[in-house]
Amino acid sequence: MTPTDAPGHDVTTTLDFLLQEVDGLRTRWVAPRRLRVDLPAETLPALLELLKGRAGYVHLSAISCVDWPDDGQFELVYHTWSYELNVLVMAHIRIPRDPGVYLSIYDLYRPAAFFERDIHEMFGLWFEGSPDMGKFILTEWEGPPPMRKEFDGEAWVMEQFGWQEYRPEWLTEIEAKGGGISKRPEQLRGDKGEDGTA
Amino acid sequence: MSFAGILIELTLMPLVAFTIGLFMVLMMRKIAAKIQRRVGPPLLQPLYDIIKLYSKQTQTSHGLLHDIGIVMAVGGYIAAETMVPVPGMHGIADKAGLLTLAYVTMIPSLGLALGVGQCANPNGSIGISRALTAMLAYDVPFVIIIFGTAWFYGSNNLVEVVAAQQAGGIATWGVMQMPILAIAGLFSLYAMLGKQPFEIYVAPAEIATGPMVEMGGKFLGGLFVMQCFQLFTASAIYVSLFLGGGENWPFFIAKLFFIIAIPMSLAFLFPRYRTEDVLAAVWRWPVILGLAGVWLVMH
Amino acid sequence: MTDLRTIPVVAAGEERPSGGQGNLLARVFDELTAFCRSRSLFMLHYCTGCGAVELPPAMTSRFDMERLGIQPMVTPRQADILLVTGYVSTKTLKRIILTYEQMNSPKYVIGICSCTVNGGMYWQSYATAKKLNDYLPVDMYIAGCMPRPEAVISGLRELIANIRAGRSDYWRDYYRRYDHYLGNQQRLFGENWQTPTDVIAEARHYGLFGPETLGEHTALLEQHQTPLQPFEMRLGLKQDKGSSS
Amino acid sequence: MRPENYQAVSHPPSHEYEVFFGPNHPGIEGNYALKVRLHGDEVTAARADGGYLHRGFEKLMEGRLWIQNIALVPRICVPDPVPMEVCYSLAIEALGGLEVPERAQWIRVMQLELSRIAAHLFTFGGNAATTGMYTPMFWGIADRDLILDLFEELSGGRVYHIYNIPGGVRRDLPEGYLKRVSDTLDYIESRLPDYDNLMFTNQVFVRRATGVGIMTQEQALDWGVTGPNLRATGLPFDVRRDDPYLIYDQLEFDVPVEEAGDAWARTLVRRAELKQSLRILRQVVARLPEIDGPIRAPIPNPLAWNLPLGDVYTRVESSKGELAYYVVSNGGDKPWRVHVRGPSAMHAVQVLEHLVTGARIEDVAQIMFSLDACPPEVDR
Repeated sequence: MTPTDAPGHDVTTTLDFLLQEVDGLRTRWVAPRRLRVDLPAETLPALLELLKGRAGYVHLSAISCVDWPDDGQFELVYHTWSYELNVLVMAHIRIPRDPGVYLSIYDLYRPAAFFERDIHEMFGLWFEGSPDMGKFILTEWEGPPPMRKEFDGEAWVMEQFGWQEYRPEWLTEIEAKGGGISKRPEQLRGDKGEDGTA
Repeated sequence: MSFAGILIELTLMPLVAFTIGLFMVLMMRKIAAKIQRRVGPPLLQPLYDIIKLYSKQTQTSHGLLHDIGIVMAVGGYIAAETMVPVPGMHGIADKAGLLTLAYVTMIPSLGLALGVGQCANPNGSIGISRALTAMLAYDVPFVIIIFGTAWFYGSNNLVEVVAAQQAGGIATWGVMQMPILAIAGLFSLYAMLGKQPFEIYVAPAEIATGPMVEMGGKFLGGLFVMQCFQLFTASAIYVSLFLGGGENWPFFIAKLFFIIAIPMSLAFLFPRYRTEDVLAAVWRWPVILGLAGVWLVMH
Repeated sequence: MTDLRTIPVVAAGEERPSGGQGNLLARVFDELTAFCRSRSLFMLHYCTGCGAVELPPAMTSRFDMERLGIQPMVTPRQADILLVTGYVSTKTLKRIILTYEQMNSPKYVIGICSCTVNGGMYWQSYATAKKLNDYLPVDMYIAGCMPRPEAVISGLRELIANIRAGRSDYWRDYYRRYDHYLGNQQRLFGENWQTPTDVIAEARHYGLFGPETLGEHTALLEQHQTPLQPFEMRLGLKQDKGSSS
Repeated sequence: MRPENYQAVSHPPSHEYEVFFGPNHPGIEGNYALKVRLHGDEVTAARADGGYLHRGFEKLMEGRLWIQNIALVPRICVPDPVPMEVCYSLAIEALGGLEVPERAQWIRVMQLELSRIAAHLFTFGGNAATTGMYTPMFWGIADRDLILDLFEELSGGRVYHIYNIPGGVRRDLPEGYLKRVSDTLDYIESRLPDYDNLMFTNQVFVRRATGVGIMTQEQALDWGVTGPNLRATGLPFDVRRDDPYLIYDQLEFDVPVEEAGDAWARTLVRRAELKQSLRILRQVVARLPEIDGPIRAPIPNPLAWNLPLGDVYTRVESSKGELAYYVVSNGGDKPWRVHVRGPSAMHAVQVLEHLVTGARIEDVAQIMFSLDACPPEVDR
């Protein structure tokens, strides 16, 4: 393997030529080494298999999940990297937010197990065929999947926790003279409905 | 010697040994600090630690054997230490032979095994099995060395061994007459102290300090006391066997600290071995050297 | 809202249990133990948060805490100080409480970093507990994000001075007001929360029982308290073994 | 006093037993746990248990302004925070179409490499301490402190220096700073023989590290391992060289490789990388005075800064491996989504479980530290 500089004409054409084999793709070079692919959810396994088998895309860098509640969709982004072509392919798919089920790609990429479990914990998506969908990070968490947009973390915190009192004498004196903070944090928080009293 | 005299000696000797042991611990920590480019603990730090541990207000015991185990561990070394003659005091050294001494030095490990066994902590169990393995390792050369010296001096009695060495000044010291055995003995002493690379049974990063894992308060204090006695006893045995014992206190103490300083200076430069490597290391060179030394002694 | 200063530590008029007023020997003994306690502090090796990254510099060659008689210890049974270094996530907080209860008294808790005081920069976070002194009696806070090794050491020096003067008795508070602490713990962890250590029995045994040791929360605890069981292991048996296919 | 219920602890008769490695076990790196099932000395099954350091960063970032998040990101990896700042800044710059001035890029590279040296020194100490050799830890952390002093002079913070901000760096180098950097490099270079004598040629340590936690190149690729751990299996991949960012393509450095894939190879790779970082820093120190110009691209009012709609995936090479940020903007003043791909997320969970299984208990800590796992990156 040799270090490649900015992908030359051949790498781009190789990839573009290769990706013609999968239907329904929209490809766009967003940066010299970043190829963005938008595709329907059902063709993703075929694309990844093609990339892994024919273009050396053995490295799954990450799976990112983005919540789009207005569209009622989750966007899943599969970032894969080829050690031979040195181009990152980002495959974007959209799946409906409800029921939020998708296929696992664990049989293609083992790192997927971690990311899929993570997305399951944080967003509540279910991946069919992922080896371990148990809790890992949020073992002590019983609330809704926290990364969903409808979960308001701050309101939850206000409900759950109290705050330390800190108002030393000097601050009281300053405030008596009209200085200090004009609006105290708990008043700001109180505006949101909860005042967080322990 | 009268009964009262022995009683006084048996009281005094542990006190002296404990005091010297405290300073040996301090020296060990100071050597570590020097190597690691630090200042190190203050003068009485080992004593503060022990008093603090004994003054803990809640104590967690795991049962009768746990309590007894610590007593055995400390008591074993105290008993061993009274069998080693120091200047002016013989304790029960002339009544107990070298072989008894070798047996008695095993008691602490066995006591710890009893005590730790009841803690039901797997780390402690692994630790104690390692400690017993280490004991098995260093006892083989230790027994060979004891055999060799006893053969050479024709006596199983440490008092006589010491007297024979002191008869002709440095030339009659064991280290001059049996240099190979002395080297093997140093190895054995190093392994007995259980410092790196032989520190297999405390191993914090592996088994969370092994036998000490469930020890807190007075139990840990007991172990700290045990360490003081262990350092003293091990070096006193070595000094009595090879460095002419104690003619007088200043010389004796200088020898004791010198002997302990050797392994301590090396310990902080090494990681620890694996268990089987300890066996391989201790059963190879010290045993070969020891056997060679015994052969030389016998011919 | 709780103010740190309003938390009663030793109730007024209460005699210190170790006190041997009048008897000279007992007083000397008390002084000696207080001195030794202050000069020998074993701190638990538990890096609970990012502040822990400033502890190795404080311990090692440059700042060398062993000068003050402070050294790291491995297990809670051996340790005197529990350094809570930074934010405590709910999951960590459970372990911290288990650890704290396993330590032998006198024991001291130091909250390092702003996050232990009031949530710090993670005040919005659903995952971290905000006020450490709701769940454990905290002897001292060292604020900062993160406090420098000098700050940690000066905080520890102050703790040493407090112990020497007999002012750091907050661990008794955990026994005396166990109901309060248990209540806060239950509020966060759910009503089925229990620890393997029986704090109430310990309080009885060592004469640390106070009027607020028992209460509604401990009553709740007694309803569901079960004997200690070996921890359940959820090993990844579903995963296939190492070799790649 | 006996612990309550102590008699109730009973294990079924079995040759197997379970041990918790962590979270306050000294053999664990940071606040993390590993449950292992042992048969004698041998680990028959292992399961990583994370989440102790979970703060919900990704959620927090969604609630804060673009510029506010720069204070959050370094907290994601405590021993090596600079790559976090740089990676996040790169993402924002790509989204906002900002051109970072060249001088700022060079200063960033200097920060990155200093941070890498600091992190590697930290790892050496931890790695040696797992085998009971504490002296490298004492030395390494004290030497690392000198680098922290440099950071402090530049940014005011020893560990978290919110110094790289979107558009460039916060302020220019103080007078004589490069001289002090150069002196520190000289000092660290002069210390390397000491570390070699103490640790890298120490036969006991070599014996402890050789053959521990072996990972073949196929396995490493299969498990998605990156960074020094991948290079220790013989694949010379480095984001700095193969997917260059900042001005790394103008610098000369090698990508050190080892073939064996065990703990010893990983340690050697880190040692060689430390030397390469010194080499890079020498070049930066030599070139920086020639490069004049602004240190920051002009950015709009950061409190009302709406980045255009879009998403970007930026990667940098941290001391642990490939660090990546996936940042999505919906055109607002706050990120819509930030996904942090910590390098340790791979080798601290699955790989660790796999490597530990079949190892012996004395090697568990060694494996974890030689992988250089950073738990907060996993938990976020």
